[in-house]
Amino acid sequence: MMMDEDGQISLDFLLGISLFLIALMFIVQFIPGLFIPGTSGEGSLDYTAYRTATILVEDPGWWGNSTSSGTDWEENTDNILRLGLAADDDSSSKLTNTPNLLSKQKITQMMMVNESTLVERLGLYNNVDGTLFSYGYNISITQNDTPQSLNNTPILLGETIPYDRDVSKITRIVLVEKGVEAQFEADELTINASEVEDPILNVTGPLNGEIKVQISNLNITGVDPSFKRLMLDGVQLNEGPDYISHKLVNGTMIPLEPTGKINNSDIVIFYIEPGIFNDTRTYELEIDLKDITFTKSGPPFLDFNQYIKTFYEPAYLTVEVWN
Amino acid sequence: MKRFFKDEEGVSIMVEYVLLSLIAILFLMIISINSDAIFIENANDVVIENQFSDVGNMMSTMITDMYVILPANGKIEIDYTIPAKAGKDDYIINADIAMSDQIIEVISLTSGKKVRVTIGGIANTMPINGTASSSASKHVISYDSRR
Amino acid sequence: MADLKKDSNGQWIALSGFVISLIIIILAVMANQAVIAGYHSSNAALEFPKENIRELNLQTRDNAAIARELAYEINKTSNESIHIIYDDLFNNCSSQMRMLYAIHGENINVELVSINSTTKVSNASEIDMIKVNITYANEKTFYVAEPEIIEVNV
Amino acid sequence: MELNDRAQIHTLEGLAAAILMVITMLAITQSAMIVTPQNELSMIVHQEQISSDALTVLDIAPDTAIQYNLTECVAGWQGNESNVTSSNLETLDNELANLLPDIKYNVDLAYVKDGELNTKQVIINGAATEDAVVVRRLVTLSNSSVTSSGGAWNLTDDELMVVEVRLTSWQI
Repeated sequence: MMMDEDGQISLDFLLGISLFLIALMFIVQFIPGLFIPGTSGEGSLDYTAYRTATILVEDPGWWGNSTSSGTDWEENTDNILRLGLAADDDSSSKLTNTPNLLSKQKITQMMMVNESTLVERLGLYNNVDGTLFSYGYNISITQNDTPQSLNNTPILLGETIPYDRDVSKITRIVLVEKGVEAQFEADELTINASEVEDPILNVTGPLNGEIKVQISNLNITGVDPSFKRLMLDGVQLNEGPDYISHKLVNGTMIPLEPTGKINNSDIVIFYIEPGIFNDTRTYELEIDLKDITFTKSGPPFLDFNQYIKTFYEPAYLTVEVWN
Repeated sequence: MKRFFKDEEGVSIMVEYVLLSLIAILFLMIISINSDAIFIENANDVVIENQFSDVGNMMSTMITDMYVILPANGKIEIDYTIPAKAGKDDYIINADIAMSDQIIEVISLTSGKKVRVTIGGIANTMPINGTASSSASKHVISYDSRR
Repeated sequence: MADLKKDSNGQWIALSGFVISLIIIILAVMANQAVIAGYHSSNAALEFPKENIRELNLQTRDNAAIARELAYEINKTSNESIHIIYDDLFNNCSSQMRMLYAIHGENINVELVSINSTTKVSNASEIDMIKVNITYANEKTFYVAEPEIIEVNV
Repeated sequence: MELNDRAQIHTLEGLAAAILMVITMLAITQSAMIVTPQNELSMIVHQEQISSDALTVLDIAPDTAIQYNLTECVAGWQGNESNVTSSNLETLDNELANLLPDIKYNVDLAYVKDGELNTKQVIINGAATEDAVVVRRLVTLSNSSVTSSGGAWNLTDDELMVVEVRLTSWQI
């Protein structure tokens, strides 16, 4: 009777369920964390990125040794205690009144800080029982999705972002110092008496960073008021690689074509690329215009450096961290 | 009665029942012996680690955010809430080693398990110290420039 | 039982029922834990009114500078002392800020302490250093700066 | 109990089912879906941070950074409330759109006039979603800043007005 084949189905079931239960227990026991989502690292990385970005953007940093300290760590790079990029006009107080406004010198110095100092000062590591494991990180300042350059080096720190890993990312909007700018009224500009359409500026180098020249209230005297070229010490600069010209018409920027007419309400703007005024000497920058005249004659020509102000542009600071 | 012993109709059911019960009992025994390890300890460990790192990150983030607005003369006080237990452990938050190591530690009182969270260089400028126990009824971080 | 032993199909139904209920239980447990993970650190960042406190401080600085400029202007045509004019302007700004913060359940107070670095009560036309007491309180946070020193003669 | 080769298919079926179940469970437990609640919170943190950055940057911008800073934008307000199709602070709208790509936002102004609190909608880009965040920033206007920006705040010469710029933003 026991050999009745009907019963085997039940035995199969018994065998099956015991096998299954054994397999299940095996899996549960040998893969810890299987039934708990996420690992502890993931959540903490979001806030590691958050804190790093907060310190970089909202804090001017700190340096100190036994005798003195301050926020001007960019000038005391041997004793950096904390890295922060916010510009600060009073280096003795700990905070800045201009969060989100980044100092160029601080960014330059941060690029030169060595890897281990950077990781340690920004807290980009995990401390497991006293042993340090540094996180992978990538810090960049971008405009229109391209890294900003500073002295011809892109502002980009850390490693390339792995695509096979979860990356915690935070983006902050900041203002970065791009270079210097000077705004002129047309009647302030000086000319050589013989060439009334070509104002000349004396520019004293070295000036690194971008240079923005802005001229308003132009005096139109002919039928084809237009821009011809920029000359540096008698040598023509190239539109494109050396500079870009624009006119500002009612608040909108329009590229300044050589044939395009300039109205007297327009503001003419030149962006001169970094590296043109690199040497320590005085350059003569000549702006060749047509049918636009100036009255004040030199030499001495107008000193560009007396008019300069730092100029900033919005950019994105991105911090990415991974395990 | 004789008929009762001779009748073999129910045997296979009987055997099946016995076997099934045996397996079920065996399974129950294994589970009950290991249940603590499988379902509580492992899970507890992961939960503790998650919670500790959460709490540690909360402290560190709060201190960072607080630091960037510290008044030159004045004070800040922040009330915060943390879970009284992580998993089934009481724990303490220890910030006393922040000055030297730039870390905040969250330690379990029962198992000694700990998670450390970094604070990016703030402790150099602002002295950070103190411990907080999860079972306390009120938790405050305070900073006073005049002390 | 007698039917079951002959029918090999139903067993799988029973087994899958068992497995599915197991999975549901596990999922429920996991969903609960997932909500917990990262909750406190997110709250720290969301609840702490960092920007509001900083804005209170920075806007007070702005107000101090704007009020100074306007006080000089008004003083030219008014026979009030510049000290009183400045006081009025600044306190007016402060009470407006107080109302604007109050809608968000935040209780603030900005109080002018002194407007000059050299003499305590100033009738002098030179306003250089302004001291104010700033307090901020919401349910969880208390901030006080007393005094906050603002240099305005720049 | 004698061995026979019947019912073999059941064993295979059992094996297949077991594998299927293990795979299902692995798929469920390893999927990112489960950690979503946490990511959602940190998304909101990020959202709030970047929105407040946008206002901060506009507010602190020196003359040489952005053409019209927050104060100038607000000072130029003509006093009209916005409806769904038009925004009344176009410069501010453009600047915010530049700074916050992929983010939609509405802007309200709140101010105290004659002891009364006024709230006006000035930029409307849609209905805010449930996870929208609100950030705010204050600007102080005087008659001279209003006049130079061509606004219609109607301030007297000895009056200062504190205006709250309230930005409600959400992810598209």
